[in-house]
Amino acid sequence: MKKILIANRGEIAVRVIRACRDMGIATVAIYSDCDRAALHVRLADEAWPVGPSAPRESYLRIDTIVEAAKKSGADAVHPGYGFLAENEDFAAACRDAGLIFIGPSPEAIAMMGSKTAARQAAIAAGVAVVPGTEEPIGDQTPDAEVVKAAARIGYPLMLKAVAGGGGKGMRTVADAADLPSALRAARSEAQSAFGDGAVYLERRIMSPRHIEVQLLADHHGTVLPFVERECSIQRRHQKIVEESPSLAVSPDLRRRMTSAAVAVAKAVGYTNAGTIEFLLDADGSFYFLEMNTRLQVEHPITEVVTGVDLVQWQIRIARGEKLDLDPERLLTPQAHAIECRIYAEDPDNGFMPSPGRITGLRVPHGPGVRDDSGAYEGWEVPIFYDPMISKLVTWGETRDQAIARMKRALAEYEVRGIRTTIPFFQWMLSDEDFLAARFDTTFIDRKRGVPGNGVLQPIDDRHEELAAIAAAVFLFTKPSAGTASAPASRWRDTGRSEALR
Amino acid sequence: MKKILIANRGEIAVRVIRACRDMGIATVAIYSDCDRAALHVRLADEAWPVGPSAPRESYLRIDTIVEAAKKSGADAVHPGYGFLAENEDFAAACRDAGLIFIGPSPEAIAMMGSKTAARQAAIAAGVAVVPGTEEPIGDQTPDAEVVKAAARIGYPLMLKAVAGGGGKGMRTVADAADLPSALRAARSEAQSAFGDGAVYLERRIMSPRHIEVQLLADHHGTVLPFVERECSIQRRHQKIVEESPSLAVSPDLRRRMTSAAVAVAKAVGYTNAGTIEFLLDADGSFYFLEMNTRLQVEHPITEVVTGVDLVQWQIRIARGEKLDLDPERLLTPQAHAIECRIYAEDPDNGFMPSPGRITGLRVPHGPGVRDDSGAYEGWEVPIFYDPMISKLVTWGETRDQAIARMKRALAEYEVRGIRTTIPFFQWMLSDEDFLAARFDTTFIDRKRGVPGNGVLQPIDDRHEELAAIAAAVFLFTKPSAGTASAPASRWRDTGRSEALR
Amino acid sequence: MTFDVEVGDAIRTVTVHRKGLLLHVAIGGRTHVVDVRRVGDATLSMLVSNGDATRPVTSVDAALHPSAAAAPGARLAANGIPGAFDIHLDGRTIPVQIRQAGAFGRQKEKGTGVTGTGPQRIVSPMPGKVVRVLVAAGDEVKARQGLVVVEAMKMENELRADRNGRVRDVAVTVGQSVDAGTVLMVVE
Amino acid sequence: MTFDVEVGDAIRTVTVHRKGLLLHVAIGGRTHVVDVRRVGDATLSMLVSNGDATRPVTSVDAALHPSAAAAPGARLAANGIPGAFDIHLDGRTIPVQIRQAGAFGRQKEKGTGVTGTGPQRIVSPMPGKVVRVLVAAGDEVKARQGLVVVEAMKMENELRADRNGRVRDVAVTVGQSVDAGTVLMVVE
Repeated sequence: MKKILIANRGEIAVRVIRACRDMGIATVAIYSDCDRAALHVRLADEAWPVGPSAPRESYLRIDTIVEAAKKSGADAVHPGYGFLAENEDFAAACRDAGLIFIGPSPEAIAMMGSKTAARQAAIAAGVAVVPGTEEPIGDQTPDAEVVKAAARIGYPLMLKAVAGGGGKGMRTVADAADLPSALRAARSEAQSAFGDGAVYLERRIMSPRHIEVQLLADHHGTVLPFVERECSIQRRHQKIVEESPSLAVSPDLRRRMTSAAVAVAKAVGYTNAGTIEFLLDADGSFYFLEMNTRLQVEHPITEVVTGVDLVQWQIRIARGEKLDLDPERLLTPQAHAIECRIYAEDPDNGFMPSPGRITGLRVPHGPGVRDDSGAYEGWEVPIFYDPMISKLVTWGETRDQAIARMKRALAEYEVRGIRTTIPFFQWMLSDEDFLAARFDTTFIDRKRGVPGNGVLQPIDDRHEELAAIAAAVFLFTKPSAGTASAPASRWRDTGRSEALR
Repeated sequence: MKKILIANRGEIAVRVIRACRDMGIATVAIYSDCDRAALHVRLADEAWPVGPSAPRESYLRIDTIVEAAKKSGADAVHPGYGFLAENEDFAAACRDAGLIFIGPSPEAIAMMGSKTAARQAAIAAGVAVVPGTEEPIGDQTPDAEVVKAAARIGYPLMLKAVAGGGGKGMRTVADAADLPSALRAARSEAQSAFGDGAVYLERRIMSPRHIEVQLLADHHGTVLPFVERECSIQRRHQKIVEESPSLAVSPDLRRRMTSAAVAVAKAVGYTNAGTIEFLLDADGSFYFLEMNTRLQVEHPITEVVTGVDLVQWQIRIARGEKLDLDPERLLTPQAHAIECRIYAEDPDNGFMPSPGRITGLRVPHGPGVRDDSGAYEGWEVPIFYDPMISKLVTWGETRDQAIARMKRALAEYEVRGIRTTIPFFQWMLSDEDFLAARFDTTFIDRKRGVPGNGVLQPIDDRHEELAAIAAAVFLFTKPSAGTASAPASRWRDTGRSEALR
Repeated sequence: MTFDVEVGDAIRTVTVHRKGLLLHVAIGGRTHVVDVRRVGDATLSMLVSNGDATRPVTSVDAALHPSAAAAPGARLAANGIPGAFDIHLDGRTIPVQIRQAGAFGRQKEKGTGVTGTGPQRIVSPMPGKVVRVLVAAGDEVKARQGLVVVEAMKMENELRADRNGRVRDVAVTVGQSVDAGTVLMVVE
Repeated sequence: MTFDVEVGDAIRTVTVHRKGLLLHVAIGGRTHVVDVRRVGDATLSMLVSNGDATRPVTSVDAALHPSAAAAPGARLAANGIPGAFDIHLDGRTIPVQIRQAGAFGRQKEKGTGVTGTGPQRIVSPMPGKVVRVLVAAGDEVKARQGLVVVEAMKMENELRADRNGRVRDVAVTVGQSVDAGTVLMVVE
């Protein structure tokens, strides 16, 4: 394997490029029109255009991407997450074109990609699932039928896209009256995100924790589970904070959950990296939720608690290597890690997207800090894609140390020109329930009351006063128009640090 | 301990500030005139001026610094490394002023600070030392006497400052004819760096490796050693690359070296963090070289291979906590780590200092990368201090992975406006002797031939051509003078990314 | 020079004058001595004295940029410099508006909220496409009722009413592309 | 537009012209198609075709800044833009000098070294203080012999002769502060 095309964009494309660099493998980026100057394009060895900005016309174009891979001379394709990562047609098209797809087989993707088929596979492997509809509900199924199925399951329930992922096409339904509008919204989002409007129903576990098990599986029959990740902090059914290990998982529970995860993966002949998601109920029972047949957004926390590079192992597995990792080590955390996803969203305004130009960027550094980012100063966050711009990971000897470092790192992090979720995390990391790990997937909604309400972190008088002083001093000391540098010397003045007098 | 004054500047002051933040402790920075806008000042909670730019008038002013600590209400002082870190008068002045000095006792500093007394302590503890003069050679000792002492030891030999550290006041002397000029230079440097011109002589071990053992020692009698660091890559007797563990150290040798280190530390009643440096001869014997009674520049590699935060432990020990770390864990590397010190020096020109404005800065990120820096874009590297601007640390499951990540991280690292040692490291990381860990402290001199000769990394034709294209394209596409933005909108244009058409 | 700065729910009056190499900044009845350095196009390193002390020691980095939330065409402070900033300071992001003293007029003083009780303008916070309009002109709406759904960045974002009222103007239709700051409807 | 670019030990002639949204860049007998975006004041993202291919796919980030080693007053390329750059590219730092075609004169062509055989100017590479002058005007010196010691950044830096010669002018004395680029002495 000498050259890999990365069929993705943003931070995950950058992450894969770094893994390839670390292995001496050349990289080919792809880009849509608005991503010409994106970081993944700048860092790759080659970059091939794949179409207009809308994902359907570029990053979801199997034909164009396979053609770019062939023309560039790549011998493998890494799909990242999202876009075509869980599309069995793409995996098959790569295989048919003689390209190694760095992921599971098209058959495994198809099996687990259908959330209803995946539930059946889990049941067959002896793993409990949340009660729900076992067959997909197609686009054309009349509302009345869905209402009937819902009545059998009982409210509250979850509406989920069969082809789902990333919280898209998912709705909570509290009672029958809300079902039609939720159904319409979920189908429309599912159609738009996955090109498939089919959904299914599932009983809503009231206050579950979201616990997942990372797996690596090679082509020689070895399936290795990793210490669990806890992903209970979600908004809009999308993870926003993850940690590893989970304080809710005892060594015995870890053994049972990881064994269940391995059973499901073996049942479908799974290879490469994948994740089994579980709901952990307050009574300690856990249910198979779904399998993600790809790298997860939150994979770095597993990397820092075990010291294993998951992306490098994806590549090594794809080229036929045997998994020779010590299984005990993978289940023994060396540290506690936490990840905060930095989104271009305004948490003071219901997490509305906040795209635009990043006019200034200061990234945190120091011990126990890792920032996986697709952003740079001067870059414009486009409106066409997921608004996540980076993932900030911190770790330490204890959960408290990891959290303290996260607070420090967030205070160092400045993203100017757009709004981000950083203030939300600063609030959250001071919340006593979060600090005590007393939370479940309803945490954010409970804490915030109705979404869209007010500021999370009321600014105290002292900081308001300092802000007022800063604004006044800034205008008072700004270089006056009359003394502005001539264009030729402007260039030399970039970022100058000067005494104001 | 609620507030700590950091009696230092640059990256180490930033490092200590981060540790304090992680522990919820307020920080007080000090600054000389030219450091008013330095990163450590910007990141601290408070900043107190301590005098003009010359170190003797600011960072070496015990009275001014102790006064700033008292006035600011700090209850402890962290000295960093360099400046007053190994000055027993400073440690005593802090104690006398009721401040906790985060380091060993003045007595231990004095003992180990005299390199000749330290040698005697090591001998008393049963640890071998390099043959040399056991008494300091004062400023006024006539050259003839020194020549006589040198003849007893034999050439080649090392001239070293009694109060030495950081390679300053150190000279290799090949034969008697060179002794007077080397003596003059070493005394002058020692006087300038430490305020003490006394030197001593030591036999020069011809191709030693420099191996050192990090220790933590609490006030309850516990002394814990860490897995060794290898610091053989030096220029001008100053470390420039370090790694941990050392490929030259077997488990048995590790046990013997760490035991010897503990013996020396116990012999002097040592507390807090310290490092015992050894020379490891080609035949496997090792000699006590000196003890550094402070945090080392290269402490981060130990942190990443053991998961322990050494600066936090310095603070915890200083406030009386017991060391409760698992000794086995500290001697069992979880990873292999390497550190490259990024200096503002021109490696193509004999490592001459290259101070000046950093007009652009791109710092590497991603898995297995940590950058401890005191620099930011727009900052001017002052001419008054050590030219190290940051420390880049990478780690991985194996040495090869750590090195591959270092190469990748260095390729991402851009420091524009000044010259740095980055090109030197890129050359070094491709050298087959370095890759095979076949090196000793003479590595750089041997590889470079005579210092100051030519470029380290000859640029190939392809990259020269790309550089020529970039320069031409840059001038061809530069915004013309006529269309320059008005001053008011300049401010909005910062870092804009625009299509050129 | 005196400025009115709107921050939080109040307007604060700030007077700045130079005294040698330092600035004296009066606010809230106290004068702070400030030592300031510009460390980037829009970043200040300030050392600020505490209350009446004369030595500026509290270190504050403040980075300013034009507010990401302000509608295009937000009023300017002076010389074309935007008057609505997001200020990054001590790990916080604080929105402020600043004008030369008196420019805000007399309608607001310390303690009076910025969001009044007048008509409520429903503004798209980001560029996107209107995918559903849930109300029509003349409809009575309740606080927190969904009004319009804008799709952007692969998510459907429902904009809601802040308080009870009646829809006056609906300025957009389904399928229409809108910019950040576009007024979608007004609720009285 | 044609430029002469001195890089390594040679001068290369580069001709750039615009063709639609792309640039065509001729160098060394081949023409490369280049797609360029400015991603910062002095950083370009270039996609460059390989030789005669028409599709620019090789991704090269190039950051330029005025050479850190060039003496103050280095010649300018055009419109006051410095002509001596350090170019950061693919993890390398490559010094270049660029002029409009013909501006270098005819004394250098591809293959001739930049460092000639004329008088050797000993220049301080950094600001500092002269702490020792080891030779006097008229002294014969050998290659690699120490000439003068400049202290800066806590290190004594000995400047040496590149080759054998005779000291002509000694322009500094012990204790004198010097700037980067100051000529300390000349060796013939």
